[in-house]
Amino acid sequence: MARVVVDVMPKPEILDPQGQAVANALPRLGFEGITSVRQGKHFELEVADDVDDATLAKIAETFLANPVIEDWVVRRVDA
Amino acid sequence: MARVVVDVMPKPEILDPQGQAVANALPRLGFEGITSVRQGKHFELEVADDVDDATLAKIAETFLANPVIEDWVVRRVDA
Amino acid sequence: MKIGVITFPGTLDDTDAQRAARYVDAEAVALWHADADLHGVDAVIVPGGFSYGDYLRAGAIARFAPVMRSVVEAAGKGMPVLGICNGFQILCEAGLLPGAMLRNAGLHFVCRDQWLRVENNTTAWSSRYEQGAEIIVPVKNMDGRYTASQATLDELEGEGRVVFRYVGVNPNGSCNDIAGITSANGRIVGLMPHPEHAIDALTGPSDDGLGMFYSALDAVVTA
Amino acid sequence: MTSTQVHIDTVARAEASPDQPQPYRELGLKDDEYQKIREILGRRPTEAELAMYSVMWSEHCSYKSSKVHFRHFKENTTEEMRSKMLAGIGENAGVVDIGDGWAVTFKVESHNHPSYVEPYQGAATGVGGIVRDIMAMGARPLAVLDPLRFGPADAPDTRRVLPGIVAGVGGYGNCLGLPNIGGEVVFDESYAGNPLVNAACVGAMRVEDLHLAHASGTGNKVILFGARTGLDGIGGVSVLASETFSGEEGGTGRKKLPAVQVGDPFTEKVLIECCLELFGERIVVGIQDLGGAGLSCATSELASAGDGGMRVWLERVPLRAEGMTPAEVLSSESQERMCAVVRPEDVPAFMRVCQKWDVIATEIGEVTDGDHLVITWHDEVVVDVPPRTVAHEGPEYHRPIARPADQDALQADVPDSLPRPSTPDELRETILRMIASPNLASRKWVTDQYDRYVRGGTVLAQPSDSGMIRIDEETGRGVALATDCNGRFCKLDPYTGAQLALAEAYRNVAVSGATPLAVSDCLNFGSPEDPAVMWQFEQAIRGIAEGCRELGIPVTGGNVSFYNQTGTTAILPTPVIAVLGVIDDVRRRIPTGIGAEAGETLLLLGE
Ligand SMILES: Nc1ncnc2c1ncn2[C@@H]1O[C@H](COP(=O)(O)OP(=O)(O)O)[C@@H](O)[C@H]1O
Repeated sequence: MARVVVDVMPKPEILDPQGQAVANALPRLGFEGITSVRQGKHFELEVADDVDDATLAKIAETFLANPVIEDWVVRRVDA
Repeated sequence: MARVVVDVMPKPEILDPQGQAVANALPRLGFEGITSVRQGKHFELEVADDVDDATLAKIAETFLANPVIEDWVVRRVDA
Repeated sequence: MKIGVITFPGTLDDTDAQRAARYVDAEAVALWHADADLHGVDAVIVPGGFSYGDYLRAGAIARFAPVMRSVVEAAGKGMPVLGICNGFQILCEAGLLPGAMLRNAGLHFVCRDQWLRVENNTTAWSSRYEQGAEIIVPVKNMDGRYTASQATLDELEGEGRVVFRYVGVNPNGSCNDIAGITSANGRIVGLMPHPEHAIDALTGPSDDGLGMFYSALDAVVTA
Repeated sequence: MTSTQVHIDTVARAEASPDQPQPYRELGLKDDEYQKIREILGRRPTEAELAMYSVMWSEHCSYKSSKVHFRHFKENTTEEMRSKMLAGIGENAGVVDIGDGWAVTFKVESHNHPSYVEPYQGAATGVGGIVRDIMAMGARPLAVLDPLRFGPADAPDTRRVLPGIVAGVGGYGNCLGLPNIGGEVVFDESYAGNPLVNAACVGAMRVEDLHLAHASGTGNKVILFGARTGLDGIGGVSVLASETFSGEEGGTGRKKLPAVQVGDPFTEKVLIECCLELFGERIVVGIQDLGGAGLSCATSELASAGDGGMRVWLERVPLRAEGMTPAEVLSSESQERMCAVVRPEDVPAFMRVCQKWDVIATEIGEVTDGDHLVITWHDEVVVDVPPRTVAHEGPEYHRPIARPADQDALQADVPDSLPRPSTPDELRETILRMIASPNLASRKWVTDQYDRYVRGGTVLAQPSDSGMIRIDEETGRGVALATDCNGRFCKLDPYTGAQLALAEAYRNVAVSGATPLAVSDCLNFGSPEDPAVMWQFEQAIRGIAEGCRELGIPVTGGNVSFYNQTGTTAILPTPVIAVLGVIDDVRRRIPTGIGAEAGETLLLLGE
């Protein structure tokens, strides 16, 4: 068993109202110095050892992320 | 400027319908060997250098995560 | 004339789309997501709802359903296909229409009676409207902000492929106020607002939506 | 989880260790209640039994403080009023005959406390729960309403609670595909630490399809279907594990879990369609939803209402978490689950329908010819109880009642001394202030977040006085539903205030063109241990019952929510009344509003 993390983020040129809402609210709550917030998705997968990197890349690209609007990163972590 | 990442995940004992939907779909799409999927949020913050860890922890706890149902991890990354 | 209406797990507006088909005297045929057979229909509606809960991304899981393979194939041969709301999202995810839908700019679910302008009355689903006509149809969605790359937007605008545009209020922050678009051949249309909820003034703000279903009848007859 | 198995508290163990201390107080049971359980069983309860009794005997499930007052409903319901009622108080939801072979079921439920802890999920699962109640009657749910109460609009906690609750009601209902056709949004100081989230649902079926929650027919199978069972919503019961085995690392001792349930509306939507297909195939003998108290409630209520006993193999329940104890499995409030009783020969057909909808279904038990509910866990008996003692014969209290000492002063404090606008300018200013006040301003900012069009049968929704849906597309037969309550009136005079709420909901239905037919209520009050609150409660319930007799429409069901208070200060007494009406053709509905045509004549009716 291996643990795999996939982070999916809106592309930089895409407006991210969720992140922006957080960024706008922080100063009102007294938190200064946060200049930008972007919000995406974080997936944690438990995968069998025989699942190779190519398969993981495919899962991320065709399924977990939508390449039209999102970027993504796949990484294996120690469980 | 520093980059800070906050990952927010549903607590293990809490139902994660999102992750479950992904996990159920994968075999149908022909991807075998993924035994569990959990889905959470991934935040990327740009913060001024004088924002300390305690402040970041506070932001994560009071604002980015819902401590009743979510766990979270804050980490600084090299931009 | 048979209009197929797909039901995925989590589809909500399938019975409404079927009713709309019946209102224009078409035969409504229920299509099941797991059944690749289109049962001889002449046109397909991919209705609204929250297929698979839309938990990953609206339409992301539904597009892999067996029935969608058949829809993509039939669309390739010119069958009229209409995607409404979640159906529009599914058509984009399936690559039948360009672009993608994001969370509404206001971050809330929005349900309102929405004015639209008909920008292109030459598609399989809009021929019964007058060019430039303004119609009122409900819009209701969480992820309705149409987005595409600048190149794609330029192409859509240049080729007149924006079919419906929001008038007055842009309810979700869609690029260029786009409410609905069509494929290059004008046979596939996707829109966020719900024409199937505007077929009778008793249960909707108007019966302006009927025009889309009547248009499909014409498209099939003249094809 | 071998450690779990070792420590399973079985009936045999309970008999062998009569003096083992049990954390019944932490589970909310009083000393005498615990003693009563020991008397019923003739021994100490097992952990699983204790968990079962404690949730089922809680105020929320047993109505122990309110039950004695329900006699007002009974005493005030005439035969004539009863004649249209197909199911009444005591069933999952009331059912009325609306003619043409149609039956309509509706109910209001509260989810106040969970919504304070976790606004989004609390409100969402509140909607989910009431929808399953309606399904459990055999009906297709058709619409929801959400009467809400919040603290002042500008109170800091309102900012935390309100957006989450509204988003939760919408998030669940929208995803489920049920139009939201009405509700209320009211702000008052008294709800600041205790918002009210009431949710109503209405559904319809053909009269012959009415299902009641009965487990009858020896040999019939008990099938649990829907979501897996997890640790969410276990809340209080987690003390069992931690208390009994405290300090035992790696055992079943776990930290106290939050009593929060997370809703999955997608699963519920699929469950609705699956249930309706099962009803259509006529292979369901009895059905029960799993709500508060989970399997404890479903198994004991099904068995209690049936004609025999029941046997359950608890380890067959599909779980979502590892190492759950029998007590936890029984108490889990995981959402989106139902329990059905099915003839053995129909089980394969039942399973086929569930498979089609990708719904997990498991045969967990069967109806026996005994009179006990017997639950085993890997062949060891963990529960062996007379089900009626759990489900229907819980404690009943005659709580002390006392008219508040300050009631007279409150009533004497009439508004005569308040300044009134006397000039046009003052009048203008007063009107502006009123229409800008949160309690009178437009609710569009809330209702725009709710889908009112889905299913294509909504004839009236906001801003109408009552919601209306079409039930029969051919004839146009439909129903109207309105909920109302003015808590400030009720505080001044709970008897008359409750009647005013009833009259308002009645009028709202009537002006839509429908004929009022039946009533459901959700009685939100402070602590029943406070005699002043009990006075309010008793007054209100009598007011409703006598008002209903006057109007000739019965109360078919409802819900009581006590302990709504901040510190020791109770909320305004808030008996929310829902009135259901029928209209034989929705095309004749009367929309709200004036001024559609020039030259309309305005008439004032009444005094
Ligand atoms: N929480 C809610 N959910 C759905 N509809 C609501 C809600 N609150 C108010 N409404 C609807 O908005 C409209 C106006 O509400 P309200 O101002 O309370 O009306 P009124 O004062 O006439 O009772 C009504 O149609 C009511 O049903």
